[in-house]
Amino acid sequence: MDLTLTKEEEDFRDRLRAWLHDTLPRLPPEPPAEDWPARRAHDCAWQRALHDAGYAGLHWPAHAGGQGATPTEYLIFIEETERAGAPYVGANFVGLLHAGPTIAAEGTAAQRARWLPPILRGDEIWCQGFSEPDAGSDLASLRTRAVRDGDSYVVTGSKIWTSHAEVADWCELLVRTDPAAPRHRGISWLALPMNAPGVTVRPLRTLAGTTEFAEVFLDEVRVPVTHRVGPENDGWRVTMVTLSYERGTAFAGEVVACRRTLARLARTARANGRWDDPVLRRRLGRLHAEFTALWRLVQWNTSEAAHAARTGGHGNPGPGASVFKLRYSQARQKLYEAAAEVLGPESLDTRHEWTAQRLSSLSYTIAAGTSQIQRNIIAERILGLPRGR
Amino acid sequence: MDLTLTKEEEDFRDRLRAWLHDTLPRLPPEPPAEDWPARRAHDCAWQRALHDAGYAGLHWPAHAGGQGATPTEYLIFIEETERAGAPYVGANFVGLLHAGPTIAAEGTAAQRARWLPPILRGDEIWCQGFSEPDAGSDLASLRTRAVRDGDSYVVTGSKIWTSHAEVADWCELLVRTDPAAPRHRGISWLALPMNAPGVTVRPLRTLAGTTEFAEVFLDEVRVPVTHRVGPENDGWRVTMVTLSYERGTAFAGEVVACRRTLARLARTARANGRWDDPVLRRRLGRLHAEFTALWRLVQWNTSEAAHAARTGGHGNPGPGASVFKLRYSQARQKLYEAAAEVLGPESLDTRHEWTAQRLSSLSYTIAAGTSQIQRNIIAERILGLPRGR
Amino acid sequence: MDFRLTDDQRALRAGMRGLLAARYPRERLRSLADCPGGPPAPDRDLWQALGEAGFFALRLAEQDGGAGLGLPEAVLLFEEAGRALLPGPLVATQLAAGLVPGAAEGACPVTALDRPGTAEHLASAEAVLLLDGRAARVLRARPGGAPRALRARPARSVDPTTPLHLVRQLPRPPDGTAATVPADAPRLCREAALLTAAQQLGSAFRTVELAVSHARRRSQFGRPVGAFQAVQHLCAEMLVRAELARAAVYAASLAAEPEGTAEIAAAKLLADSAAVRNARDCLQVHGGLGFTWEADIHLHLKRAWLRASQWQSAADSEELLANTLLREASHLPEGPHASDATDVLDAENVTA
Amino acid sequence: MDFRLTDDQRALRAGMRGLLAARYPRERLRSLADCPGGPPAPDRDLWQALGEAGFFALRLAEQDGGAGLGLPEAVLLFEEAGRALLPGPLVATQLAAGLVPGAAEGACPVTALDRPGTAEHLASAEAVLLLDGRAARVLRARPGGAPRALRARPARSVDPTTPLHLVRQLPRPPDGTAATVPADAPRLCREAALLTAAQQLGSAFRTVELAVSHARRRSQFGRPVGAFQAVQHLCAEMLVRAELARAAVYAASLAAEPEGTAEIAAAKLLADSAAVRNARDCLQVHGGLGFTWEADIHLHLKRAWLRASQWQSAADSEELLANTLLREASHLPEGPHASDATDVLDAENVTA
Repeated sequence: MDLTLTKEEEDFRDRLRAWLHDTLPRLPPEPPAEDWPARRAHDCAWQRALHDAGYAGLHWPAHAGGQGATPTEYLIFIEETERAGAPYVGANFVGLLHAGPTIAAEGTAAQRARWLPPILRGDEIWCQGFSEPDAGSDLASLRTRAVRDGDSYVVTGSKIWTSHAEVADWCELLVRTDPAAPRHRGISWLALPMNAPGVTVRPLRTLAGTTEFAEVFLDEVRVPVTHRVGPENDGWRVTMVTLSYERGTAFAGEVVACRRTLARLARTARANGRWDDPVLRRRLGRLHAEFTALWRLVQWNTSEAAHAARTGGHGNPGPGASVFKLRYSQARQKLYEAAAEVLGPESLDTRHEWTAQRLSSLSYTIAAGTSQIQRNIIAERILGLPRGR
Repeated sequence: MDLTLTKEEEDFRDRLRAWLHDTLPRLPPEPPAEDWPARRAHDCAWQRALHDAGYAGLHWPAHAGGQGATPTEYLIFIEETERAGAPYVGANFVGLLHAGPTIAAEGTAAQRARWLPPILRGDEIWCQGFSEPDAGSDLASLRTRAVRDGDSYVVTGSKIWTSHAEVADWCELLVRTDPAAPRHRGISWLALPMNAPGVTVRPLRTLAGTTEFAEVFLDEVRVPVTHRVGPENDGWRVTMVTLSYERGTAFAGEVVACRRTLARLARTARANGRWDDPVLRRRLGRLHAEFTALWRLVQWNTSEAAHAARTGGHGNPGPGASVFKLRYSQARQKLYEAAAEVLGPESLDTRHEWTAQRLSSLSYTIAAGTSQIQRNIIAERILGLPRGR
Repeated sequence: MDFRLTDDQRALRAGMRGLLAARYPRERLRSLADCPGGPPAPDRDLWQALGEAGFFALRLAEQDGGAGLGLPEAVLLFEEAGRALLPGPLVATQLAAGLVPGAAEGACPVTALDRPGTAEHLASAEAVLLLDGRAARVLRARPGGAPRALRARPARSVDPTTPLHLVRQLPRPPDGTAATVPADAPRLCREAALLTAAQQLGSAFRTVELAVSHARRRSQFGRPVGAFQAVQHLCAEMLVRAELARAAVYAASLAAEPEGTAEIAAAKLLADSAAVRNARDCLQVHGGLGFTWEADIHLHLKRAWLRASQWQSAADSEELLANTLLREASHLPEGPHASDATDVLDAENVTA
Repeated sequence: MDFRLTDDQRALRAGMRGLLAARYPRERLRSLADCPGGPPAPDRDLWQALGEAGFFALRLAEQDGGAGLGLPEAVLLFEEAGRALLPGPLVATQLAAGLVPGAAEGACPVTALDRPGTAEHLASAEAVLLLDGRAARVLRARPGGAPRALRARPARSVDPTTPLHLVRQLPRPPDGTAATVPADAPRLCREAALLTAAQQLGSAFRTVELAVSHARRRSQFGRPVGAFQAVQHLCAEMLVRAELARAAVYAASLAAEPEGTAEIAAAKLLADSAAVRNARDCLQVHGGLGFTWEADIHLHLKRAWLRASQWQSAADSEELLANTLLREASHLPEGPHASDATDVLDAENVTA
């Protein structure tokens, strides 16, 4: 048990801090939330800056063009960039955290050469085409079909909950290539060029009134067979190898941000007088315990991943990530409920950042596996209870 | 919508109040909790007093020797006796609230004549032999066997969670008479004399340290066939006709008592200074809302039952009783959690009545159908959701 | 005692449901939610139709042009309004019937305030009922904006069908801008809390219906999601919350003073919880589809948040109920449970 | 950074588990729980065995006869003690090692108090550590009873394996009966809270095991109850609570002052919740069988209640954490999120 940084880790942190201190003041201001092209440009410029400073693909293996950093260094990176108020990964999320690692792990040399460098340089943006309107939590029931026709697949179907679809160059797409096979078989992973004929993107309005997601309609879209990563009909496995990233460190930066928000809630409550209400004050105190422990859980999971990486494992957060995801999603919702309490009447005004966050927090117990699904995973895969029916 | 009493109802209440005012001071003090023979004698004397005053079997039909009171009058009876601090139904619980009504509804004239008058007079005590160690919530999986042998059944098996078994004269017993039939078929209802050879009673110690329940072991006990109520193999239906009583008005008196306890909590908190803690104070305020509404729900269910009785229905609280039972059991546990908060260190001393109640409240979300079972019933029978699997 | 609805009450409720189905179908709600410029003012035609149906004058005496009905009937109508998410300052306008000319007829929307905070439909209301003291006051509207005396500024309302202002202060009486009217302000506040609770109740039951109907229809993993125990149990708890709130709201509408004060606080507290938490659970049952603008669930949730903040907050209600408890306790005999008053740490019993 | 246990720490933990399995098997626990005269004094043989194994002297320097280990190792041993429901004033005696002669060797059980309330094993302890001020004090025991200066009386303890006294007051320093010892009382109180949290943690994980093993074995409605989603989800939430508490407790054992104060408060808060709520859920998973005296669940629940009341209460911890938050906020830059400091109701923006 040791939470202190090694000399190497401290050096890494110090260099990063110095670079952030130097670089961030020179960045242009954040563009408006709904101006997608401007946000793409902003996010790509930040990725390019990271690339040029040697921070791109920090946690990617060296053979994929990454820096081969340890999970601990990657966590330091997340913590320091968040603390310094650096831009979020934004439009580069899917490329850096899922599509890229998938190609790195399962792609051919040619595929790695084609797709990975532009991701790392911030030249190309990826989006994710997994969810479907009729599939929901039951991802394996996806129905988008891909029929082989010569050197191409002809793809027809629709995808939903796709972020950055309007500005993406590529989409990592799960399609059904063998309709007769059992649910988890017969699925393949394709890289879909978003400018291919037959691709239509329609923004999806969420209850927050924003359009951070889109629906993607695919009408006989031709995708070259060479764009398939991994064997045909093996796409489920190909995807799952890296999907758990989404449930692991992906939220680490958010925990740092939540802790800062919580301190701001206290400051605001003190300023507007609500701090004198012990019910609210103790609620904030309990949230402080919650987020402190969640951060420790992140460090715990990171240590396990670092150990696995050292001993030749995947560095895959595995089902234990469900424990974190389940609790974090609830805690985030409680945080913004408390924020509404702190704000009082102002919480009914969506111009307040916390009100917008309160609305978007409602998706956390649903997206990337509902809380119900996470509990099933914990019960069956960690606790070894019999398969629920 | 009318919560005021009619002239008849007010007259009934006034007569009852006067009688209680007159009678209660003359009652002997309550015997010690663990002295079962003394408690039997005490409870029977109270039942005899009710009988002599014309209040025995208030809600039983006249043909069964009851008073044929309306559900509203019965509710007034419960409220007034509880408010006046009258003895609880105690050892007469099963006879008056389940076995008796079952015999009244399903028994022959001879059976009614044999068993009902002693219940009403407080001469004979009944206990309930339904649950089994291996059955739990799945009551229909009971395994106690009854094999026909001439004019008798020979009964072997064991029952659990039987209250007052040590002092009961009779046990309403569910046995399996056809092992080949589907789960809910092949069950019969028998009246077992507790002094029959082969009946062994072993007190069961609960986590509260008390022995209010017992296990009953049956080793080739002979029960005359004439002691069967209802057709052979039809015992499940026979039992269910009246089982929901347990989930309906049976808790009404407890809600009255809980409301009084809650007020006492407030008084105690005021006296010991904990009232100054707004967190605790607001918690008590919310519990006040909860129990106020639960009492209104009792009145609502009673009004529905009264309507059903007037229009020829059963007066059966039906699945709606699950709504009340589910919420009440949670509220009762919250009440005694709050009591522990009010008491502080003293809550760790079991001599305090509220500490004992806190322990016994732990069974409320389990006994008479766990909260999980109640939610299933509500989802499937009231909301019409598909059968869970 | 018969807590059930009378035939007249059932007919009244059915009439309201029919009126809303005809005049305020779901498409109307959706078109309001999609208004590009933010939440619109209440529809004057619909307002007038409500007035003609007697909605606002419901509780006025017959000789004053009303229906002479009481809070129980009002509660049933507001429950329907909440179910349909009918927008507009309905509660304030019914309170103002008989106090502000035109309110009873549906010709004059009136909003109300009991303290600084948020005010709904402030720019389109023709008058503002001020209920911050013992006496009620009426502030006339300023065409197209909020009365200056309120020092209000428009919010970007979280509820897409309810325009909101943030109000900094209420004018202190005596004040030339607000005229005193003959009404008991605390009583009107209590009635407002009860009628608001009734709307929450309607919303809470509506989200149960939405969740159950989705759970029956939607399939995942080869069966309706309503066959999963986790979904069943969410729905069951939703129903329990709504039923408990119903018992509290209906009973509060019948209670006489002073019991009524506590009963209304209990009703508001439980109905607020039921509306907010049922909308949340309904969203969870719907999964991703519930997170879309197209689903009605968020409209229920946002309105429920708004209503929970109006009239009596949870803190107000809980403190009021706690104090009622203490008063009730003072009437209790020490009785057989006298142990509650003893202090086991007292000086007589030390050192064993 | 490597949060995982070292090999030495794993070995230490395994050693403790082995010791308890050998010297304090389940039958011993059950026989204590069934003592007719109420909870017995700690078993002196077992106490001595713990002393010989270095349990009490664990954190003393090697030159003082200790193992020179730290709070992380202590936390692992107390987690095992909590798992096995080992009774006795374990926390106080470890704190007293080096302060009270014999404590380190297991020859002298010591109990402790930081304020009036409950004291465990007061009649059998040979000394009482008083931690209500800046300086720690030691009160010698009175054979067979509680020291008079505490004005204590025996309770009928809710925990069948822990005798309790209710203590009315602590002697005020300077006081002839209690001698000051060279220790920082607030630090000892924090350590006591942490070690108590570690015991809660062990209990919380043990009830997860009990629930899961029951859910696998017990059949209802033709299948293991663990195949029902309602039971699965109860068990899943139990594990999550325990894991979160573990992260908090282990981290708190590593934290330096002053972060340690808040980390320990968080650890105590989360471990108390995990122990109490897991025992409750474990009981629910067991159904009627969980309500019996024979099941161990109630022993976990009752001990968890007791420990939750010891050292830092939830209210204490929450207030402490809230204040830490405020201090942290004062170091934050206004940054890009400066909107949190503005008051939208301010005078500049009124009347639109």
